[in-house]
Amino acid sequence: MTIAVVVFPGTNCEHDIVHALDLAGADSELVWHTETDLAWALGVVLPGGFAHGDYVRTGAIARFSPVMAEVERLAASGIPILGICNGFQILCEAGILPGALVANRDLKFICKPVYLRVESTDSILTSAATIGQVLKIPLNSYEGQFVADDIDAIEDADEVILRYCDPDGEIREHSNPNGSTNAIAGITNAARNVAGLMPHPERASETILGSNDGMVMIESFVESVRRVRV
Amino acid sequence: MTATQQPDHIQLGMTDDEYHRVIEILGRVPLAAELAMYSVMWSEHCSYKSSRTHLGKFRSDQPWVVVGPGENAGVVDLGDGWLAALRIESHNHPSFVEPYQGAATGVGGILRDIFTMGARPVAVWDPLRFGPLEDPRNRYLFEGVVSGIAGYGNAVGVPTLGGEVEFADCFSQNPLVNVMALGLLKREQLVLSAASGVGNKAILLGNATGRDGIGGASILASASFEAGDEEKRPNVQIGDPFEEKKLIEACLELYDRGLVVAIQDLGAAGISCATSEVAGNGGLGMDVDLERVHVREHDMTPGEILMSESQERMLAIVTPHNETEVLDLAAKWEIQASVIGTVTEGPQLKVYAKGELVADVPAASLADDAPKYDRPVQRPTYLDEVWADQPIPPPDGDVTDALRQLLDDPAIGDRSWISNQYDHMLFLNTVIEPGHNASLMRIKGTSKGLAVSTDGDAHRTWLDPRRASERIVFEAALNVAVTGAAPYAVVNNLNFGSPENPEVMWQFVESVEGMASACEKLDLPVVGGNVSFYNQTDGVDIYPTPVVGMLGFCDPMPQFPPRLDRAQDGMAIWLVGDPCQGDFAGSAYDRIINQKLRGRPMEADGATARNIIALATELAPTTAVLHDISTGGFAVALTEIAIKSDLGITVDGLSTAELLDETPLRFLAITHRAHLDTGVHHQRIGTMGGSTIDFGAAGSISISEARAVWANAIPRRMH
Amino acid sequence: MTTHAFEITITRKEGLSDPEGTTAKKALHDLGYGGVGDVSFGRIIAIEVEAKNLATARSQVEEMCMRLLANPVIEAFAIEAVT
Amino acid sequence: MTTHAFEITITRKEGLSDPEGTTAKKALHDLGYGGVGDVSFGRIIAIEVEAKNLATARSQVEEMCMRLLANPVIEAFAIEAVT
Ligand SMILES: Nc1ncnc2c1ncn2[C@@H]1O[C@H](COP(=O)(O)OP(=O)(O)O)[C@@H](O)[C@H]1O
Ligand SMILES: [Mg+2]
Repeated sequence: MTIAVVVFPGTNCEHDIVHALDLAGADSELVWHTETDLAWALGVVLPGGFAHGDYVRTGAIARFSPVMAEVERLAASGIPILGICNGFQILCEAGILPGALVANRDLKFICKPVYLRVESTDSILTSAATIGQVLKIPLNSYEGQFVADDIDAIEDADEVILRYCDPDGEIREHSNPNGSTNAIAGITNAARNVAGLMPHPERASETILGSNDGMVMIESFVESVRRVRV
Repeated sequence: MTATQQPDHIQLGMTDDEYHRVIEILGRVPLAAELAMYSVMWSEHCSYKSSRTHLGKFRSDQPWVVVGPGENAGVVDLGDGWLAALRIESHNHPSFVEPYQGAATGVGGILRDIFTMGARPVAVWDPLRFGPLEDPRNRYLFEGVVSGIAGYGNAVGVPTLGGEVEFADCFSQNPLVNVMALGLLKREQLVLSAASGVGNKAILLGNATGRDGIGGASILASASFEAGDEEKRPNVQIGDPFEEKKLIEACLELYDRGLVVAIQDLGAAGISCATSEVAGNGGLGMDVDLERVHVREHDMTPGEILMSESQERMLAIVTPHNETEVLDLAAKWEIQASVIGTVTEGPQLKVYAKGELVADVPAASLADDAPKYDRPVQRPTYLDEVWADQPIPPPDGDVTDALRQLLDDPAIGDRSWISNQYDHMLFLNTVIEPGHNASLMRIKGTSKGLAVSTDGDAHRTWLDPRRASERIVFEAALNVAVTGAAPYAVVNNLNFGSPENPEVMWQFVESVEGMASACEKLDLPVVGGNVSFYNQTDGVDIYPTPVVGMLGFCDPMPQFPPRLDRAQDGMAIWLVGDPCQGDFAGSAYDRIINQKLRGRPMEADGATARNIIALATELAPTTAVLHDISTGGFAVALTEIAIKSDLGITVDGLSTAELLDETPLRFLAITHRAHLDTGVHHQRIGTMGGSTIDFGAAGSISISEARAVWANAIPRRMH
Repeated sequence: MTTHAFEITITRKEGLSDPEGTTAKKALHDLGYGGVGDVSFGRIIAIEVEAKNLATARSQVEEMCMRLLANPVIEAFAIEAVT
Repeated sequence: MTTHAFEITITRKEGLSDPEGTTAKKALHDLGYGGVGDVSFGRIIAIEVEAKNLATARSQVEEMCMRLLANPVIEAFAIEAVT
């Protein structure tokens, strides 16, 4: 069981996610963005960073990297695909996930732990969590505000898996750090094998880093990879 | 005479004497490109001509120093083959001209100094100084600088783990933007910048060369600002963190594969500085062909190509055998590369453009023959008057009004408005994030930890540069100690006014001697530094502002290092260190409440410093909270703990004056222990619990109120 | 083959949040420009394309916009030839 | 008092490096648009201002550009009235 961790020029969280996958007992391998064969991968992670400098638009150039055709193919075949932060932005740009991410409401980069409420456990990222569970996970982005032209379709299909909330799980105006529509922090696709989120679960993988709440997500993902039948 | 009628060397900022020196070295009148090279390499910024005489007072001969001052960064030994590289730089003037790009390129530049040594840059700190935020122009500069550091640092993928900030009028026209960086490497990866091997190739890697910041070093960094300096603005350089990220990865792979003999980053004076340094350091020469340089604009003159300060470029020396492999590796990382020169027997650096020899100078002379000045010093006249004016300590009574004012000060209140814009978590090493005494990072795969604190104290340094410089070293050392690490090495950034002013020179010398003596007392090596002179505008010098970057080291790193948010109900609060001695000169109380900067700060005793710092390091692994007492005294230190731990405090028996006193070398320890077994003076002053901060006879304030004021200090000013 | 220059204007679709516009409007009011109404931010890209004629060049630019330069989920674009 | 609409175009001053334009050019080449020459990025701001006449409104907008909307150190701006 091996997970491909895709590295674009400008990606910088690849070693961090590998570390968290290690903690969850999963094998992973770094893959350069020019790779065109991922047939061996039973799961794929697009990690955080600034692929191609985020120039033109975050994720815009990265979605045309050679590796993305493979990612699209694997996504369509039901392989678990996880996009974290910049990886989420790339999945949206590529149309693998709906919506888009634009500049934060306050036009400032935000790096701080936030609270997330699990909205659905029917996803590769939340299957080991419980609905309503509150997780403390660091956010680290400038373009983190989730928008979509048809937000109702996403809501109606129960594709919202995580929302920003207060420590008590309530969703209030001020608990939304970046102005995301409906406080959306993470979503899944219709087939529920692709998930993306702006916060970084790997940054909450050990108590010495301030929280290990992220491990429930990493473990959900690893578990879903283990269940892949080839 | 107008500027255009002046001789070339004067326009380039060179004195007549210096010009004649060049003629002497060359045995002839310099060509245009040669004059440009000497003018920049001999500028204050590049040559340290006014400061070199004094910098020898810093020691760096401790056995754990692997590389001392002089290389791109200092390097210390962490054991088991691990080394740390550290360095600090200023980007003051560029940040005033264009705050975002000035600060951004400052980050880019310091990172290159680190990976030039073979190290992976792992963290950045940003000591900053601005004019008061009440002025919109200062807000613009502050906002721009912080977002520039964030914009570059975050995108290049190096976390910013802390820094500091001060505000004072003298920085309105001359903000200070210092950046410190830390890198990690294994011993076998260490690379130095001396070329060897006649016939080896010089390969320029990275960004295309354009007309960026030509003459920037001499014009921006080495001259004072005058009103109406707008024309200097085309010198702005645009940072490209994406290019730098690729450059970092490419260079680290080059080292890993053993493909480079030497490497040098391109900073001030661009190609001319880099080529002359690598060749000169190796006692060799170099032939350089400017036509091989990949350029951004096609009509550049040889002088422009030679002097351009385009960002994100490196010069690697490789054997002819490895040339193709290096070019292939560059292609893989999608960076441009061109072979621009060949190492020669020397000693001449010969630069050709279109087949014509445009410069032919002894490579080493650009650095080695730079002028060195022992500038006159004179004790400033303001000191007698200022020392005679004694601060007035607060009278007995309620302390909370004063406390509210202090918490509302943007240099004392919550600074997460700054640090939350920085990625401070990347690499999963950050154990103590910004907002505590120092930041602490682990070295994954080892039991080792590193703590860093940057400290300056512009107000006190103005009152007494020697004593204050000693104190900032002690304070920085105490900051890393209460975080669980032993102070290990120092870098410093000396930000001063014009060295041609004897009073500024006096401040400089006093400060260097104070800092050197404090380091000596703690047996700390100074492994690098930077001098930034000419921080003055329209003839007004800034406060003398030395800044130290203190590296602390621990092995093993404490599993539960002290944090300000670890206090628990019922824990005892101990004051460790001397009782209050009434040190109010330059204190927050006198500055902010009395609105006065006056008096002479206390001298900090070296033996006490050693003991207190050693004790803090020793207590750290087993104590919930340790916090040094600095700006704002006990009152502020206790309040910070209450806010962060969200738990009240009761202290008794401290007078209002004692609560605001800033006697150096003391810290708070908060623990369940009923006794502290130390050889140092200590006393129990209170207990944690409840939801108010209760100072007994000096009044009380609820945590929520204190937090609201503290949290808003910066946001309410920035809207 | 001749070189054709275009100016592409990319704007946020209506109804979607425009944090830059909102922030700028507020800042302008704070600066004393009370008369400022709607403010909206977009991007402008100047691009040169070598092609055998203007029509080919324009259709290429259109394609580039759809594929890379604009994001159809949130943005609209307009292309103008510059002479 | 009437409302006047303007379009402000902000571009990077010549001679300064434009990493975003350079990267976009390379990406377009990689996508197969070999004919793409220079690419440069700028911003466009649509703004409405209430003022007693067009001239007053325009001079206000000019001021806003210098003070807030553009960065005169590295950017040039042009203002056009939209009717
Ligand atoms: N400019 C800044 N950038 C990032 N962090 C900052 C900045 N200024 C202050 N901080 C953080 O705030 C905390 C307190 O800083 P400071 O009050 O200067 O410490 P001390 O007084 O103990 O030396 C530190 O963790 C520091 O890193
Ligand atoms: Mg401290």
